[in-house]
Amino acid sequence: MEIPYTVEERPDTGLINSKLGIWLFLASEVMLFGGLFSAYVFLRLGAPDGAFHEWGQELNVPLATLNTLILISSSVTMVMSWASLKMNDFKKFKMYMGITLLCSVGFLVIKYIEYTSKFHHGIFPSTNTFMAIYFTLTGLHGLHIIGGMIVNGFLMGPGSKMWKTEPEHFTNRIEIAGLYWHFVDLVWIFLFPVLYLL
Amino acid sequence: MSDHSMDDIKSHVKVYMLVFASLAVLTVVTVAASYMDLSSGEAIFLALIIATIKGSLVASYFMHLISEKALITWILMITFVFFFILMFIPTIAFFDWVNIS
Amino acid sequence: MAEILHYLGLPINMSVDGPAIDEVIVLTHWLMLVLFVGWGAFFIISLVKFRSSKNANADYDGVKSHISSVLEVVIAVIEIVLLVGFAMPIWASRISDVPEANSGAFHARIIAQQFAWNFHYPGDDGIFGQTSPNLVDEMENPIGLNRSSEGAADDIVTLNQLHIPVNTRIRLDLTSKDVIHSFSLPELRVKQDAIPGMKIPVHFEATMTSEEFLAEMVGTSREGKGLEIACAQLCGLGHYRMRGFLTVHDDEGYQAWLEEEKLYLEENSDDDDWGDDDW
Amino acid sequence: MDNNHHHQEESFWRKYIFSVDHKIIGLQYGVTSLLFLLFGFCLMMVMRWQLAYPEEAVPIVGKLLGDGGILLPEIYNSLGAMHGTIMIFLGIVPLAVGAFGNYFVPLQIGAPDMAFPKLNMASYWSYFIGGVIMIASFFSPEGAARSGWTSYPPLADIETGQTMWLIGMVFLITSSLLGSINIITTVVQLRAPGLTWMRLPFFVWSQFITAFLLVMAFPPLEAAAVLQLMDRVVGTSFFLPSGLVVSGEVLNVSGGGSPLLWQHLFWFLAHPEVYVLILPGMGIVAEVLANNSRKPLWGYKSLVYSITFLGFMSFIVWAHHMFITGMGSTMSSFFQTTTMIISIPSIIILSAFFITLWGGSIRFNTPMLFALAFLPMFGIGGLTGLPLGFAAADIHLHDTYYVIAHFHYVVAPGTIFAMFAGIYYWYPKMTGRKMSDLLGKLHFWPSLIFMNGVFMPMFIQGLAGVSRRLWDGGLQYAHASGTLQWNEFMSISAWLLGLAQIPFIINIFYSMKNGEKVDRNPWGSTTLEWVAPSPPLPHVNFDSIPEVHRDPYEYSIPGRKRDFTPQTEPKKG
Ligand code: HEA
Ligand code: HEA
Ligand code: CUA
Ligand SMILES: [Cu+2]
Repeated sequence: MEIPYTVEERPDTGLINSKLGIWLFLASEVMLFGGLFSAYVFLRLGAPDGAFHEWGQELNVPLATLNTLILISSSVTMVMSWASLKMNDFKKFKMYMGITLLCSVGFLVIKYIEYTSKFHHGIFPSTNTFMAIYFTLTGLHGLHIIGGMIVNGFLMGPGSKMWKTEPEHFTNRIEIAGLYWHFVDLVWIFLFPVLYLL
Repeated sequence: MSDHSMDDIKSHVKVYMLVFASLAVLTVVTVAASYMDLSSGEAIFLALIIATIKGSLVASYFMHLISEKALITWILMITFVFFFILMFIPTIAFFDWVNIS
Repeated sequence: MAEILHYLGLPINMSVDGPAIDEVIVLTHWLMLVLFVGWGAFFIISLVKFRSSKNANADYDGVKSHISSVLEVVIAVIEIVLLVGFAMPIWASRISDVPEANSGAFHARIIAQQFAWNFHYPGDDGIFGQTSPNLVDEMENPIGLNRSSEGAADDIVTLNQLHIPVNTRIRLDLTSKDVIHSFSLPELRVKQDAIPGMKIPVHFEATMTSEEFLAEMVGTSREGKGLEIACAQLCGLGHYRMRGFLTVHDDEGYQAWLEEEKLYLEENSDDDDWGDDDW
Repeated sequence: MDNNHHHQEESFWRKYIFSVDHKIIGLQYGVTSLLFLLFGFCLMMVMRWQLAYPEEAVPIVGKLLGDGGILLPEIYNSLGAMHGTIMIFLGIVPLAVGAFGNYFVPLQIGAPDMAFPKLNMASYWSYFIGGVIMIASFFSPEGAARSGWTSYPPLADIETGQTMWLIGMVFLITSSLLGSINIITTVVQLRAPGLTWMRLPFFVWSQFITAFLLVMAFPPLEAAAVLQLMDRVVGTSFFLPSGLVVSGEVLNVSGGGSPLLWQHLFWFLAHPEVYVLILPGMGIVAEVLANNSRKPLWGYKSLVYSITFLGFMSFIVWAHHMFITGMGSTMSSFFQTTTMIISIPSIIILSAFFITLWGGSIRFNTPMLFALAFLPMFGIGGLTGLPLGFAAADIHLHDTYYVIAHFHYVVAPGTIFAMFAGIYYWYPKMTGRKMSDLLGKLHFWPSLIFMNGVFMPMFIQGLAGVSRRLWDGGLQYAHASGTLQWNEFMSISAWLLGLAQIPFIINIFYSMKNGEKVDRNPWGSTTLEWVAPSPPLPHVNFDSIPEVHRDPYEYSIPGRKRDFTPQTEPKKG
């Protein structure tokens, strides 16, 4: 007996299993980052007045702005790749997915540049509490990016075979992966001002 | 969302592009605002407002929350209640401490 | 109930604020006892009365009345009364009635460390000298007191020995050098964490001197054992032996102790600047 | 031949080791967590030796400890921290949620499996890895964690052994998250036709709420664990304020952190966590009580509302563990009030259980005995939570053995008894055989007596003000002197409690082969798991997906021959 509602929606909830599952997962992610943001607020309050702002001046705002734009773009291409599947255009799906992956690589490269330039200037997580939370938050976010890349890479490569056999199931998978990816983008949308601009 | 017709999707795509544009603009706005001479309270308020708008755009359109099933909305609402509890109660506690100096 | 609890181990109280705390404990235990006995009786009766060998057929509907809801409301009301009438005011007094510095109340600092209590008295001038982590020397200067800072010359620092006068408001400011400790005086119903990076005041007033306490203890298992300071928070491998000693003096006794310490301080002022008669 | 053999080999792995069948995973969880429970208990039996006979060489395992067999203070702290961690995160939670939740939620809702079988397997293996790391930490050069299960910094930041604990915790948290996402999705999506929310067995409700608690509360601890790991490994100061002097040396860190931040994040998890420990237990007790009093559960709806409300409230009481950290009046009033509010749904639930008994036809078989004993034991534990919840009383009782006694009454004779009840009750479903009732009673009575022997005197020590986590059990302290004679008594009770588990262990193995063979529904139960074959069919559970027509506990409907009416029985006109 197959597990029901993997592809078609359950009538009374209107959902497929994986949709509910991913949203629950995202809810837990909200709480994970909630814990970290809460730590940020707590440490900021405990630091001397204006210290967080001052320490934050070390960060590279133009690079981070660029990264924000890159991540937003990748979110759009991600949703476009899903829309392409909906329109039965597998080629376009591959293209958009490819761009999404490229964007994520770009994001990580820029992050790498940012990190190394900090290290060159003798700035480490242990320098002060701002840098500590900065590296923790962006590092954890970076791990989420890498996780997303693995999933997206799989869905673009070996996983896409499913399109031939079960197109609908595959489209759903892309939607789920997309939800995760947009969430990672969403986290960054908050990280960016909180860390770089305030 | 298996019940979408082709045209539906096409109109969605337009929306995605609009959202993309607004996100880009808002990013520039928030960076620009940070170079303005605001008091730290105002700056925080403004930056968080903009981030919230951007976040809601992503959530509503890219993540289709705007047309999502009630159950999911409920789960998220509960999550946000807990999120705010987690954010604010420690903060209030931070001030409500017998820590005289 | 108070007697029962004392019989069960609750130490006698020798603090002005203690009776209020004991009262909450006692009233809550009454509530608990009534609930436990009430439900317990119902429980036993049900088990005996409705065992299958006696009652072969169960009653589908069971209890129809909703007295239990009334009961739950009553419990809620009692809890509210305990909360608003007792627990909250006690806490408010604990937080807000901290005596001001230099208001005539006894005032000292406690700097906890692994695994000892350092007490810092301001001396006659009532001013605590500056301390700094960089000056800390475990043998010579455990709290890092800067003897040349304002008001520091006459400061008294003791190790594991807290001496306080009876019938006086005592204010102690707690902090810690390393990890979290908890300053606990069971007989005075005082307990407060000492947290590094924070300075937290506690205040209390003893109603008995150590001598009177010892007299009271004659004939019990505590006979001959004085007042102690316990550490209530796990602070490492020496947590179990992080014991301090509390001496409550009458006024003359306290003055005499102070004089002794001052003398000690003068004698040792060049090499050893902390005095402790029991060391 | 060779080929065939190879094939079988593979299917064994697929079937029993990397299985995706919720029943096998449930059993894996069950066996692993029972072993951990036993191990955690063994740690405590060693510790109780030191408490009873301070500084005397520990018999039997003393050789492992070195130093002439004396349990050193640092080892005592390690064992204590690991006892707490293992019991909670590796014992009860996996047993209650991983084993019982996994096995019986799909069965009780008439589903063929969990919604995400592969995730389910990942959840088990993540748990397993976390457990291995925790055990391995004993043998690492640094030793196991020794800062209490609460791991308060700065102590936890500077003590040895904590790093492995933190890494282990990250795996355990991941495992619980995957498991609970699975359970929620399963309950929402895979309920059998006709099984509406208000027809769910109470056990399913309890698992559903528990899963929500895990999903929402665990991530902040994960965040906190990451921060503490950063403190330890990278040298940050999230939890370290400036100017720390550790053994005479100024600590070389940037400072600026806050020890209280950890406490907030930790208890934000750990309070909901304690309800994670109790709710599944209540669910099991509800099943067993209804079944063996042959009556519908009294006040089903109010039970459901109470447990939901309880779940919600459990997120806003956490700072009642922090009263003594110097909390101001506003915060303490808030948290005292919420703590009192949360006691009301517990009282409602317990009352409903008691009232269920009234008018029943009560059968005293082994599962029922454990379920019945749960009630007063949880009652004692819960009621003694009340004085702790009043900040004023907590001044005297905080961090004393009173707290230890409070929560052990809830988790040991409380939850563990509920788990035993569940095992005895559902064993026939898992194996097709009943457990021996005689051995069961031999297990029950001594367990009940010795549990109380261990924990009741702790209230006395607590009232006297004896601190917890003392290596010598308070030998140093004058205020403890009047209560020290109990230490030996408690320790002996604990060891006898250990002996009392032998009939249980024998019973489990003995009954697998020799237990009385039973058909699908040996207890005359109404819920769906009893419609399936015993044991249920691999991967599909049921012969065909059942259809539900009734409420969960239709026992003794007037005018019927049988005193139970399964949920699948259609209502006729
Ligand atoms: C399963 C676990 C569990 C449960 C259910 C509870 C339930 C409760 N707990 Fe407990 N608690 C713990 C586990 C648990 N606790 C642990 C592990 C700690 C210590 C952690 C540590 O520091 O290491 C702790 C510590 C703890 C503290 C902190 C103490 C301190 O450190 O100073 C407080 C304070 O408010 C508290 C309060 C409560 C309250 C008010 C409830 C209420 O929810 C209880 C409500 C229940 C009732 C009111 C009972 C109702 C029953 C009846 C009315 C019937 C009775 C009659 C008969 C049976 C005949 N608990
Ligand atoms: C779920 C949680 C849980 C459980 C069940 C227990 C169970 C027990 N605990 Fe524990 N305990 C804690 C959680 C728990 N504890 C925590 C969190 C602390 C605080 C730690 C800290 O300070 O940081 C603590 C601390 C603690 C202390 C205080 C130590 C100190 O402060 O110095 C003591 C002292 O006696 C103690 C004793 C016991 C005993 C005798 C049991 C007994 O009830 C054990 C009963 C166990 C069984 C009966 C095992 C049953 C299993 C089987 C029979 C397996 C069969 C196996 C197969 C068939 C394969 N515990
Ligand atoms: Cu200091 Cu325990
Ligand atoms: Cu709690």
